[in-house]
Amino acid sequence: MTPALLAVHDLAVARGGLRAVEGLSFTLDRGQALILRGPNGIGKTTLLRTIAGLQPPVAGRIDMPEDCVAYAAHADGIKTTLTVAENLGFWAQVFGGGGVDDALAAMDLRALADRAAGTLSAGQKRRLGLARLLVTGRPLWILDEPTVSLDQASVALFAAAIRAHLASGGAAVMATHIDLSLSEARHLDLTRFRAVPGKPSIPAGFNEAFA
Amino acid sequence: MTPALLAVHDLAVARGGLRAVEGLSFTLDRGQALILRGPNGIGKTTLLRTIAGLQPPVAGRIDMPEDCVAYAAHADGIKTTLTVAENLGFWAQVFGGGGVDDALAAMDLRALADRAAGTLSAGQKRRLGLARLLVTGRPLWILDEPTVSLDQASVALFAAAIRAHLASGGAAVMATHIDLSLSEARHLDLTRFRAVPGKPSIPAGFNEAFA
Amino acid sequence: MIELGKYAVTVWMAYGVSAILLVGLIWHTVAANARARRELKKQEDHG
Amino acid sequence: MSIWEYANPVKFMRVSGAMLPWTVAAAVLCCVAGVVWGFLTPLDYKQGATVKILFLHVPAAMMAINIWVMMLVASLIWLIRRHHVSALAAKAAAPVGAVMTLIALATGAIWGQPMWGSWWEWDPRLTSFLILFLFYVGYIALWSAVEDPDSAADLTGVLCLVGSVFALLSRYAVLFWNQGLHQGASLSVAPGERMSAIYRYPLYLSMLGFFLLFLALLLIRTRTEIRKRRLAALIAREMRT
Amino acid sequence: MIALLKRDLVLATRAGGGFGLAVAFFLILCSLVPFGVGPQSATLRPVAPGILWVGALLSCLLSLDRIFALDHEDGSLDLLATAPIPLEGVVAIKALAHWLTTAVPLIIAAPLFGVLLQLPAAAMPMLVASLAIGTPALSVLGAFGAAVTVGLRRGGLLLSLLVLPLYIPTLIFGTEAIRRSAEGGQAGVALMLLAGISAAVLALVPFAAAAALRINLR
Amino acid sequence: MIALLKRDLVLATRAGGGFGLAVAFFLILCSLVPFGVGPQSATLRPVAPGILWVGALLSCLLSLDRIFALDHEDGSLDLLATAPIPLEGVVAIKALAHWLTTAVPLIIAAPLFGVLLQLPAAAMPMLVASLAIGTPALSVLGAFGAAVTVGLRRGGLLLSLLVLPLYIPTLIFGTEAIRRSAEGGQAGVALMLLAGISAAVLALVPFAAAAALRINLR
Ligand code: HEM
Ligand SMILES: Nc1ncnc2c1ncn2[C@@H]1O[C@H](COP(=O)(O)OP(=O)(O)OP(=O)(O)O)[C@@H](O)[C@H]1O
Ligand SMILES: Nc1ncnc2c1ncn2[C@@H]1O[C@H](COP(=O)(O)OP(=O)(O)OP(=O)(O)O)[C@@H](O)[C@H]1O
Ligand SMILES: [Mg+2]
Ligand SMILES: [Mg+2]
Repeated sequence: MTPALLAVHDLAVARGGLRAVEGLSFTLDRGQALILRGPNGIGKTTLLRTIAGLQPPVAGRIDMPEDCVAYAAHADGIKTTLTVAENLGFWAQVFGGGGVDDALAAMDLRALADRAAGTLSAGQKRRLGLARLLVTGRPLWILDEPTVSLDQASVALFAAAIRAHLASGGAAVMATHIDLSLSEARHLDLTRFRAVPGKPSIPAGFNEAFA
Repeated sequence: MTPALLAVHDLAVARGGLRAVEGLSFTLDRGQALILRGPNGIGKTTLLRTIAGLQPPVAGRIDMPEDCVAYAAHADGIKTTLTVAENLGFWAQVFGGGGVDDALAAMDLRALADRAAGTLSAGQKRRLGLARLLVTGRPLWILDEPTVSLDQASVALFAAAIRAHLASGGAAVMATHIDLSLSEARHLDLTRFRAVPGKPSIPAGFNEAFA
Repeated sequence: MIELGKYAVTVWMAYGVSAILLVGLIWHTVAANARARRELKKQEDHG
Repeated sequence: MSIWEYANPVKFMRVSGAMLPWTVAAAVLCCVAGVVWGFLTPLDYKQGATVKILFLHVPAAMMAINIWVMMLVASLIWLIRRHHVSALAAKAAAPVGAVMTLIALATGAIWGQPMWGSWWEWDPRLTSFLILFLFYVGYIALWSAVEDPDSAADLTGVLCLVGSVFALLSRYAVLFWNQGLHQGASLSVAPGERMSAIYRYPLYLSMLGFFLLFLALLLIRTRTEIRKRRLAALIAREMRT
Repeated sequence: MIALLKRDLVLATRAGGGFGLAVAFFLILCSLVPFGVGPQSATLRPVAPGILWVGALLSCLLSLDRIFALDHEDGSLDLLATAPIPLEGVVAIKALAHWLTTAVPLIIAAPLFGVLLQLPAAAMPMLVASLAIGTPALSVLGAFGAAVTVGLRRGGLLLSLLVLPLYIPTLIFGTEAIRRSAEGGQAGVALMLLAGISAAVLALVPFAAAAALRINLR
Repeated sequence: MIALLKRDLVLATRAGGGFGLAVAFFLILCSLVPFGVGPQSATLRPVAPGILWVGALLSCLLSLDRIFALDHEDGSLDLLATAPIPLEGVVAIKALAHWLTTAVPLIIAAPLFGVLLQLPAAAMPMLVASLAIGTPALSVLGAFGAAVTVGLRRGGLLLSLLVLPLYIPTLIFGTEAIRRSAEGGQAGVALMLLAGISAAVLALVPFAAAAALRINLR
């Protein structure tokens, strides 16, 4: 049996020097998707950034193979003066992957390939941001509100891309407020893991050390 | 009978020197809401900016009383170093309105009133951006994807605010991809009005003049 | 009175400027401390 | 009990609260005594009454340098051991150091007027103090510009590290650039070039006074910072619930 | 309008607002020049008026992009354009706020930097006077440049290119006034011309800036 | 890494990328100085090396905030931090790109501006050499400053405040080398020291910059 791609043990993450979510454990195998839910401000973004390795966890452990995450947030890292194809090509080179053409096709961006990215509409930009995931070749996708600004047709494209990724042995963790009709995904509501204020033994930052 | 708050006659709007939408006419009375729909890139944002007076129409007419629109887009005009209350207070003063407290209450921001706006989560920021509409005192709201990043509870707050606004004689035009469950709103699909490429008599800009 | 000779102005100026700077620093330190103590007390009494 | 225990804010408040009255009393005593004694010293045969400036100028100059070193040590402790109070102490020390630098610069400038005939000369000693002042200003500005306290502590710590190296480098660069007019160090251990005892002892006393003054100010300012942090932390926690 | 001025001043004094940084930059510049030029007062003295004005000008320049760019990025400018304030008023207020937060501290600190550069004491009043009269024009012209470049991401360098040529007359008359009074001569004419430029700029340029803003918002 | 370098260079040469603006700023600065200082070659000649170096330094400075801020704003930096390139490598590449797009054009253009400021012909080779040796350190130190201030909105002025004191040793040795060779003396020692600083900075500072970036991304 293959080990889980991502295993989270008793994790606590903090934002602004205060714990947001704590006591969180889950595992994610290849081929699985996990959807994080919870009200505004509970700490979904913070949790995703921690898993992506952009900030250290306050407590607990995150086990996963090295170099396996691809992160996508609101800001898509799109350079407005480069064309759509150049933008994708750059990330493909950085991650040593390829498949720019396939990614363009998957996100229905072929017709826009030679447009400067700055002249795209909000939804078109978002599609470009998601296409980037396809060229990274990374197995674990970390997605923060991926379908913002997308119309129904594009949401369907996105769901198809996720399914293909899962089918090829990938996995995905995403935060979203709307229904993605990804029936195979597990849901995890963070409300249960909201950090309770108190004096912890290891402060998460200044705000906990002095509270 | 009161005249319509907003009357649009045979409007054409352009983006990047090319028409996006043309031949559009509609009227909006007080107490009505209009939801614009259409696939990504059809020209919803462009149309809303034109109605708000931020860019001139290419053809057609927009009739409405002076100083009656309040515009809200993705960028909410929030100053990260001011507190939530200071941000709202500023806009209230600029628009000569008041009601900062009511606006805070309506968007469930009371508890966050003294927080620096930069430390809000994505959804909390969005709520602040919407609260700004309430303090403008303007009758016509122009909203571009207002519910992005909002959780279900906040979407309900937003719908309640819209209903109250309509009930008090206001009106709203908004673009969105998701269902707001505002049953009283009219829907307008822009797909029918997509501009057909061709040589128009009055070019919308350099791109059309030389096409 | 101590005899300062022709450099009286210079010496007094040096002492004066230093005194102003030091008093300013001390005043700021003490005032900020008092304000912080007051505000913290208010907060702690409330909650 | 190890010394690290004092890094706990509650412990620090208790210990510093007990120390504070004694430190303040000693600082006032030594400062006043040193400066008054210095003021009563006889005139120098060459420099006239201006030697009396020595008892402000030299202690301030020494503290200006030593406070930066103290900030460097505190920053290192924060970066390595993550003791929050240590970072706040570095933050609290910076304005004191900046003012000490200003006093050294101001008294020096005033002294230079009769001695060298101008308020300001680009002498290496003076110039490196000006540079030190710039480093203080940059450090303070960075603390106030970064909102998140954890990031601010980390970033200023790194800046202090890099800044120390470059402050030292600038000192040598400036020496290469201009030879200068300023006095050499006459408090050095080498006998013969020592200044006479009438000036030396009051100087020692006012140096001690300035050090104690710094210590007292540091304690008070660190306590202020702790209170401010605690207030912010309580508000932040209240928000979150 | 008052609300806007008040907000801009508050923003400038809050964390990261940049209040006082212009003075700090000016200080650094005035101390860098001797490092480059050499420490002898014989070389420093003749160039001091010029360096001081060029330094004031550059410090002013560096904070120009803040005038509109921040408000453009976070969407405030769109909202202000639909607010019941004329855009010309917005420009004027923002230029005023820039002047208050950047130029005024600079004017106050200038004599100190004059000392560093060995400017003769006789020229100090003229240094302050010429800066006080000339800097309003710098802020307004800067607001114009900022309005023209507001849509561009990080257009700071382009902004400098556009604005610096516009600053040249102010610079020439400003330094001329200081130089003449440093040499014990009459500086009245230069000062009058400086005042004339400032008055004309204050009266006319806000309209051009508002027009540029409207185009950039489209 | 090559891909990153290539992208940065392409971005710099595209519209609004700022390529060439540094030279233009340098040109304007060098032409402003005679307006401020007076056109006589007797006053210009002694200050020429200093003005040239200070000008180069300021032109360099103005484009520093682009190094990371643009990538931070559009989220590229988050993505680069999760990419299979060490962050130290990212810093080094970005400093290199900054040097190639800002300093190299400046070095090539410098003799021209030397003529404008009446620098003796004998000092020209040393001007080019000292700039070529010193500017890499400026770019790397600038990258450090940019990394420290990247989270701050429009931290440009603070960036200058932090970086300029770090530039002082480079500036001193750079101008000292030109001055000595203009006076016909030996400039070897100054040049060696300049090279030493550059080498040490290139070797060590990227680590500090990467640490600062990590803190700011948190
Ligand atoms: C404006 C700037 C000046 C600065 C920043 C400055 C800085 C310093 C420093 C750092 C020291 C301590 C040196 C040591 O103990 O190793 C010192 C000592 C001293 N300074 Fe200055 N100085 C300035 C101007 C002057 C002037 C104008 C004079 C008088 C002409 C002067 C006279 C002295 C004397 C007599 C000492 C004691 C030297 C000794 O015996 O250690 N300084 N100064
Ligand atoms: N810089 C900051 N300083 C202090 N608190 C912050 C900061 N940034 C965010 N927070 C707080 O941290 C909490 C978690 O924020 P986070 O962005 O992770 O929420 P989220 O679940 O992603 O919310 P949303 O659904 O609105 O995007 C929120 O309560 C937010 O207000
Ligand atoms: N600066 C520009 N230059 C050229 N074309 C542009 C520019 N900005 C936008 N466009 C194009 O104009 C069209 C209309 O864009 P607009 O942003 O109005 O679409 P939208 O309906 O709001 O889409 P979305 O739902 O994705 O937000 C799009 O096809 C877009 O690619
Ligand atoms: Mg979020
Ligand atoms: Mg849109």
